Amino acid sequence: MTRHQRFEIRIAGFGGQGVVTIGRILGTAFSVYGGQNSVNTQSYGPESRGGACRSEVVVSEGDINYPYVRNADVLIALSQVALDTYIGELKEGGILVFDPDAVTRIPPAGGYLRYAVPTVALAHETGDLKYQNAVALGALYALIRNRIEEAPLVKALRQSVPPKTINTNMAAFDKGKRYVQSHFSREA
Amino acid sequence: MNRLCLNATYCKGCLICVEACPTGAITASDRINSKGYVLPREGDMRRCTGCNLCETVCPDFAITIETEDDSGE
Amino acid sequence: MSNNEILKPGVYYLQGAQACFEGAIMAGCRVYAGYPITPATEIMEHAAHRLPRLGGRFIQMEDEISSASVLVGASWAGAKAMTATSSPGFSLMQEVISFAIMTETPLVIVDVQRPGPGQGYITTGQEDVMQARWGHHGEGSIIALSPASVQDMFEFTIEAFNLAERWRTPVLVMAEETVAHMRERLIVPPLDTIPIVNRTKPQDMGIASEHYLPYGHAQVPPMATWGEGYNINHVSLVHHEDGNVTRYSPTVHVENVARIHRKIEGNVDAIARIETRELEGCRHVLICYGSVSRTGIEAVLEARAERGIPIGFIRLHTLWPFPEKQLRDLLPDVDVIFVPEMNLGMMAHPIMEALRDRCRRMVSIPSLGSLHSPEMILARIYEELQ
Amino acid sequence: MKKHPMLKYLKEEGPAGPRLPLIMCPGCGAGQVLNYALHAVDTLLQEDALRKEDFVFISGVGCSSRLASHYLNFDSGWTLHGRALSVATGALLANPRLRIVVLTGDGDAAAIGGNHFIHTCRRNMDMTILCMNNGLYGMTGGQVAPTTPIGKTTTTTPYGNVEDEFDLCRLAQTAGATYVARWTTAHPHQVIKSIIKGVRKKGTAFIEILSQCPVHLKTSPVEMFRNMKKITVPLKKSAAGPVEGKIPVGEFCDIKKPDWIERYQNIMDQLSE
Repeated sequence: MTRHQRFEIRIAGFGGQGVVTIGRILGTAFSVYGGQNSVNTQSYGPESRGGACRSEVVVSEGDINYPYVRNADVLIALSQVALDTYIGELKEGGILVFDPDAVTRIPPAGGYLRYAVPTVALAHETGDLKYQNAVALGALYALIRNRIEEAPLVKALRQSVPPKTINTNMAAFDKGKRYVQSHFSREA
Repeated sequence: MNRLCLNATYCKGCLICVEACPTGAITASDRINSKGYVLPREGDMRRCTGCNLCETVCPDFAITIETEDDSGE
Repeated sequence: MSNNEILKPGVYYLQGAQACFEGAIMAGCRVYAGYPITPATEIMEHAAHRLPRLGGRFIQMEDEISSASVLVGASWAGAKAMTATSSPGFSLMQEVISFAIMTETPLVIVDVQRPGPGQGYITTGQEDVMQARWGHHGEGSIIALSPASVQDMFEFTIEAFNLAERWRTPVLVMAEETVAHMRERLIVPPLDTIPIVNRTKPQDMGIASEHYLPYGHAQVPPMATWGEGYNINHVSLVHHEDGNVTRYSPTVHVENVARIHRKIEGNVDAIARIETRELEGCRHVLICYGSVSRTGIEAVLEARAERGIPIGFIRLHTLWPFPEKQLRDLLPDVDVIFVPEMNLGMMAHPIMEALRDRCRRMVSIPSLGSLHSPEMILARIYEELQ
Repeated sequence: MKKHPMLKYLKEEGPAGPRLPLIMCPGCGAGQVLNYALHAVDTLLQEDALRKEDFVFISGVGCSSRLASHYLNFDSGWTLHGRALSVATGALLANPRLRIVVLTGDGDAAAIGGNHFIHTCRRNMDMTILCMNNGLYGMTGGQVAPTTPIGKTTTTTPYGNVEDEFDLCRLAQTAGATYVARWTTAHPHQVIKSIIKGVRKKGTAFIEILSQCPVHLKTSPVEMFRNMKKITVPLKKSAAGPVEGKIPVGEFCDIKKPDWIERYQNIMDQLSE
């Protein structure tokens, strides 16, 4: 009974930042267009706005039994509370993407590969705060290119957002991707 | 002159207080706080009559007005 | 079913809640009545969106009691009907479930379990598994399935309708918030490969209305539909095979209720399903159900691979009727039985009763409000066996 | 810095840490209704011979009912969905002097609680019911409610609501409540006055408060608050007949009728002579 490697991504913030949508898009990209198994789950406080909210995607070549993150390879933190809550479960040397305008305190230990991406500012540049999650998705893609191609992600993104916002979402995705590519050296 | 007292922890930037203020004494600030909210701030407080409508309609018990006799005690 | 709104064969990435109702559509469900309750509302919202496109009807009722009651009326008028609720709503539906058992009314109730008692919380749980069996007043039995994946939510809902129609009984899908909210790949097979069962009607057996016994003819009586001239009187008072409730006698009472009971409890082999993995030569076994089985198999595989512990895995697909004989046939003799549940130990009791002379001891591993982590189960296994 | 005067009636924090800010979404009307209720109680405590311990807040389930629980520095009960009025009835039977304020919503009171709602009014049970009507189910994500206008799309009426809505005030009045009023969250002083009247009045006082749900109606709190005046019309102005597309607000009914406790007390008094 072979046991396959798991690749675990966690996105956290507060309700209304599109955290859940990122998870759904990633899962669709991996499992419908990317040929891998994935499980996407989400937590939600009773607060639908302003409360703790996280979305996770566990990816594997084989079956995925335990559906939740055990030892996250990637954490995207869009608020300080989110970082404080989940930084402890990010793998030693894991990838940490955060919004420097929202997240100001990061514990020194952990050896994380840190990527400060101003998702709120870049979203406003694209036209509206609601594109913050597409920016974050683009930034994430630039950091996990060895795990997934761009085409499945783009297909999943287009399929998961209201039709009239597809172009702006794509623009936001590109903004996030290019920001990472330009601000962080290639081998990061 | 009356002063605006705002609890920035409780306030969620709904700005109903600004809408309810009959004289436009308070207004929305121009920056977003760490939670992504736009908070109310003092506008032209000379217009404030101390009617307390802002305090009464606040959904989060976050705003109140300090009048002279409040602060004068 | 040429309606092009039906899900086409292929690969989808759906939430368990959506997969659940897509299964209902496949099974032929065309009436849904429900009431908002976290964490089951997504199923209702999907039904509201999908049903009118399929020539079906959706209604949001004023509460869970009326929602379940709608299913009874719809079923009697010939429709396959379903609702989905969560634990507090499930409590409210118990009287109607009892009613559906006695009147032998096919219907499906999905219970997306959350912690209790009271408001409890809105996350996941398995605290209704005894209520599923014993929540309704009176004797009689019930069928309850336990899905653990998005694919299960699709397939078990189809199975639930088939069982309801086949055995003329209410069927429960004891889901959990974990599985209802999880998104995973759903593979829809070619439609003609999906078995669909419809209730036997008196016409199918050549029984004319004047000879029709609504509760007779067979252990699973054929069921007439309103509006087809069979003058069927649905009654839930103790009754004769023809529905007569006035000529009461203790023997009639026993025959009536015992038949309904035996109809389910006497056909466990045809109804209940168990999944096993790594059982050969195992000295210990982990028995679980629902989403906990996902942590269970992860822990079993790790315990075997990392520490060579001879532990097998059994997953109950069906909670009720409880597959006691099947369990006994599987386990001649083991040392320790581990039973992880998202409650303080419920299915542990029938499991213990079934295997009391087949094991040294049983270890219940409780978790309330969240799914066990693999570490949590492994810690107990290592602690007990090392 | 001066604190909001009604904070003295809230438990800002406890041994397990802070309880505020309130869990409600930004601009939700429920917080305003609580603010108005506390202003009313504040006045009653000053003007009437009432003590804080005489007041009990009872709520059902939903956004409307979420605030009576661990936020209030009062006796309070967060009961089952739709059952607040029955729990309140029980409290009255045990101690008729209690001044009961029920926080409920359109779904909680008129859907799952509908049966208890009409019977409580029929019995004229002495309590003040604050029914926050936001026209949908907020806590569960924006489903249709018995107060959702016909034609409206919600998550469970994706193609438009096919059902007519209740007029909660007519319902309460017809069922027997002796004080019935409707205001909106944009009528703070009127709401406070009605609550004071309701608490002082023997019998069932039903006060419907149209309340905004910015998140599920996808409209800014300010716009919704501003609209409250536009979508309503004072009752006096609509006496001649309903004003198209405007919801009448005001006092629908203010009559005297012995309440349940008083009638039952007569029997108890006779039996004890």
